[in-house]
Amino acid sequence: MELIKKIFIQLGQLDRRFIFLLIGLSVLIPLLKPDWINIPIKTTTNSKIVFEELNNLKEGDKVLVSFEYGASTKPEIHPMSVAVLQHLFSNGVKVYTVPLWPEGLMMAKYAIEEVVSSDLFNIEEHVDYVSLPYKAGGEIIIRGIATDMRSIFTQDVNNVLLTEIPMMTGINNITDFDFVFDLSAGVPGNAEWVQFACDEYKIPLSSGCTSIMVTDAIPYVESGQIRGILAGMPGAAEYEQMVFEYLNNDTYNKYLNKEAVIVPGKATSRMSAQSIAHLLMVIFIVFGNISYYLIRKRKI
Amino acid sequence: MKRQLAYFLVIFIGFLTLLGHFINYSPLNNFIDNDATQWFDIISGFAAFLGVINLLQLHLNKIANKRDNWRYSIITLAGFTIMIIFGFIYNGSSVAMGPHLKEDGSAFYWMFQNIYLPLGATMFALLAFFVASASYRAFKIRNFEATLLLISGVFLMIGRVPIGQLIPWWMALEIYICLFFALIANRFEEKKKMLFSLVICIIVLPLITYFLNLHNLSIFKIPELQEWIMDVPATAGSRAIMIGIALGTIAQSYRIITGRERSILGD
Amino acid sequence: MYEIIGIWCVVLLTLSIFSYLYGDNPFYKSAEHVFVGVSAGYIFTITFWDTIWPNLFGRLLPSYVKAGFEFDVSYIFPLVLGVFMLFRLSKKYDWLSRISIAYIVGMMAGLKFYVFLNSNLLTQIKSSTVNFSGTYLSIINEVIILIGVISGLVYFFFSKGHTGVVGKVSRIGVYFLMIKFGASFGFAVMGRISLLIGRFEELIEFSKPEYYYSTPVILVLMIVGLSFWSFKNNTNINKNN
Amino acid sequence: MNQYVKYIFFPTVILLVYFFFPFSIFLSGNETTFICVVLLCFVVEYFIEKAKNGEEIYMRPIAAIKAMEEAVGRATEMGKPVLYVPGISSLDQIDTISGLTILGHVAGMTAEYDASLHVPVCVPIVMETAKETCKESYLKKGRPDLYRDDMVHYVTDDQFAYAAGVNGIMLREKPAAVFFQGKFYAESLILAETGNSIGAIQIAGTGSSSQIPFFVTACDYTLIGEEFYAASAYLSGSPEMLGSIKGQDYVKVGCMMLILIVFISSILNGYGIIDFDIVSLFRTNIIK
Repeated sequence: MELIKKIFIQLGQLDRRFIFLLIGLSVLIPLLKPDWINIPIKTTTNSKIVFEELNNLKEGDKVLVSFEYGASTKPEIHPMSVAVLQHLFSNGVKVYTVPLWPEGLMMAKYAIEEVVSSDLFNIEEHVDYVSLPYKAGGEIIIRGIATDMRSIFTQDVNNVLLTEIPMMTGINNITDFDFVFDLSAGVPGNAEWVQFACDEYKIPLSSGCTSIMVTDAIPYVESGQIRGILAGMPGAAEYEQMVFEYLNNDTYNKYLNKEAVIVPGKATSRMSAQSIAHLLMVIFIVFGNISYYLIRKRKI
Repeated sequence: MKRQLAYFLVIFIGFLTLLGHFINYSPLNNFIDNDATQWFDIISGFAAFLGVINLLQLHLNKIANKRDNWRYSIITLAGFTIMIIFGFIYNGSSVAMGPHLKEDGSAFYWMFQNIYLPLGATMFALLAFFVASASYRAFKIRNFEATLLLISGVFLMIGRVPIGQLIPWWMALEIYICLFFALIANRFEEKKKMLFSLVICIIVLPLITYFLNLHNLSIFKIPELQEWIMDVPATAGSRAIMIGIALGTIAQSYRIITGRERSILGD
Repeated sequence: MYEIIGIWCVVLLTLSIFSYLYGDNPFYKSAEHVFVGVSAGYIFTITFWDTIWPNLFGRLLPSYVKAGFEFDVSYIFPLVLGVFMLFRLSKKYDWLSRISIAYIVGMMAGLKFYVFLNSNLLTQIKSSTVNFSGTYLSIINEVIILIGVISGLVYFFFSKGHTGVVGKVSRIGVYFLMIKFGASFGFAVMGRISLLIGRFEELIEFSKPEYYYSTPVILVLMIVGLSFWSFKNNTNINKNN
Repeated sequence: MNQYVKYIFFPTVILLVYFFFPFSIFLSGNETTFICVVLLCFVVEYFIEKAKNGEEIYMRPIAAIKAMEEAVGRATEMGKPVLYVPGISSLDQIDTISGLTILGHVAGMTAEYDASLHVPVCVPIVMETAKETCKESYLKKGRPDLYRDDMVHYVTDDQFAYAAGVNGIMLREKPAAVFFQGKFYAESLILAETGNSIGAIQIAGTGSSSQIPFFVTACDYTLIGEEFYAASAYLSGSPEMLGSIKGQDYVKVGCMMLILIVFISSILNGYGIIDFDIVSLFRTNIIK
């Protein structure tokens, strides 16, 4: 008994480098051997709301997708971007991408490229999607999109004049869109979209964001200012799965190439690493508490 | 006089931007909506020159005086100079200066992609380790507040990942019982009594729950509990903080635009 | 060729930053200083080409800088204010920079006053309405939220001491705040682990033969370097003692 | 009598003008906000005036604010520097401005105690403002000789590069007191953990609600949300500022009442007892 106590107390005073090492391994091993652990994914309400909202869009509806993340948060947000784009294209929705972070430009490009190269849909630039360039200014740009988009954007990323792009006709401000989807990892992000554009002009807004932002965004979700939310990597995995099932079951979808192979996304495979790391941390916390309890009792 | 001028400007611009939201005069509205903040960006762009001069001064000083770690300052200066050269002098791609910053193939972009990005992303990823050691230290059942912190933190951690869905109802119940006892452990005078009642609870409560057919309640499903925590008490908390922050910001802004908060302009 | 050099750079810098977990060491120090220098240069360049060039000169010299804007004479003001900012460098006229700062501070205070009142305060008050389409359970939840918000606000009272009734209510407020903090913490754990996954995936990718096994090679070299360094450091410390 | 004229008559007149002015010089659609602005200003102004006239104002003690002076004192005793981190945002966040006002007070303390102050800054324009603030504080305490221009210096604009730089400063200079006051994002934990590992007294304050938990767990004292904005008024101790805090408290009471009214009326509306949807009052339109 004394021995066990001693061990626990020792555990409580572990060098933090040891914790670092274990955390590192708990992430590394599932990534190296993904087939060792396989855990099913269950969807949460907020992700379902997002899916339903996007699913209710009709053919030809216009959706503004805003990219506010960069390379560092790519693992969390990028799978969402791809899944959302797939979902939109599978319903024949027109997509307009706008980056509000400098790196968002590249992320939008990668996401579109990934969807195009998957050969699932026959989509063409300027017919099914338009990519707008990055403009510095954050919330000013959101404000500008809300009031007068053409004063901010005159060309798309490939320097084609917007006046020459057919799918840009009739789009002058935010009220010309049917939906805004925001992929954000910070500021400007979904809060700015609520404050500066969507709330005021009553344009439905959904968001996918990093997990750290969720608690800040939840009041907006609760009040319906943001319709559903995809929360971090699990949110991405859930959405990926929903889209994957949707594409597989929807055999009559005219937008889908029948020959193409639908592959599940990346977030799903990352979830096992995530699960193990979380489990390890919980175990740390439990051990930490036991040793804390024992030490405290000794002092008394 | 010089100082008065600055205050006058703060008060004037402050009230202009505040009241401009209510006045029906489109140049003013347009100024507030777009130009005001654009101007800010431009002014801070000019200030960037000052930043650069300061950086150069600091590191050149360090090198000249051979202060601690002065050798590393050479690295900083080298990195800075290379970026400036690639940004303004040497292009390396076919597009014009300016757009070349984001062009795959320019020297600047190469530096961005291979030096800047990985460094930023790795610094960010270091947080995974720090958050582990911080939670190891912070999540202790010290008092009731700390316990709440722990409960909501831990339930979120496991409830959000697929592993949380694998936890059966009885295990969730046992976790609750253990937590409860951890919280009230201090109230017991005799250790044996506590252990005894803990064991009884651990054995009896699940049986009672099972026979009363209560085990399907969503409180025993960690993912659902987690969602509730997030939707209800955490929402209340964040709403209170949000309103508090809004009030604080408004009051602070008010003090600024009425010229009362003076230390900002050096007074 | 450049691609392979780039990848080796990525791996070297990534591992150098991770070496901080062992402790402050020359690898980390070098990476840190590279980062500071490169990022300062990067941001400066980006600020010039993305903000000053198009937004200022694009409006003042539209025929020369084609950024899609028309000539706008009011942009003389930010130019002047920006130049005032540079007067910081002069001892005699540095008070001019105060005017630029005064503009910024005043403008932002006025703007934030309105934005926070509108979007945070009023909308949050508005959202405390009860939604009757739900079940009784949801009404109970709404009541809990109401209690949480009110007691949380009581905690922030400054002109009343936390004693008596105020003290008790504010204590309940603290409980709600703690739950919110715990939730944020839990989410942060999740987010940060995902970032780590991203970095590790890249390192795993770069240990493939087509990149000449860059990750394992650099890792081994770094471990050797680190052990040599800490050995040397240890002997140094012993001498000093 | 005079007071009634001021604080009842004037707002009424303003509101009457606003609602009944014949020409459309006011935008329609954000009346609620306007009423709020007017009420808010006059309530705060009333309490400021009262405080100026010499009314005693009780302020609940905030541990973090009390600890600031102790921390500076301890750093002086140990002969180690005080590190002040004003966040990573520019002046477009009120947090940064609040952080700088607190810096003014902390610089005053270091001037008094003759402790060395070190302020690494992330944004050039904040650096210039911080320099100005520090210089004036040293001047006001009568110690302009102690002020050095390199006290405040620029690191870099990038979030994590700045975090790495400040990390380095902490590891190598080993400050005894660390202040984090301003707008912080993800780097908060890197900074606070490093500060914790070198054993410094850490006092944090921020309005970024998602970063508060990390400061709460890793720092010795934390100013949470609204407390942070009020800190500068607390530190200044002038009746004007304290009066405004008291006014803010009354605005808070008003908000709580409003929440209750909204809540109750929506219940009554839900049961069909009254036929009035209070939400329709909250038209929070901005400019079209």
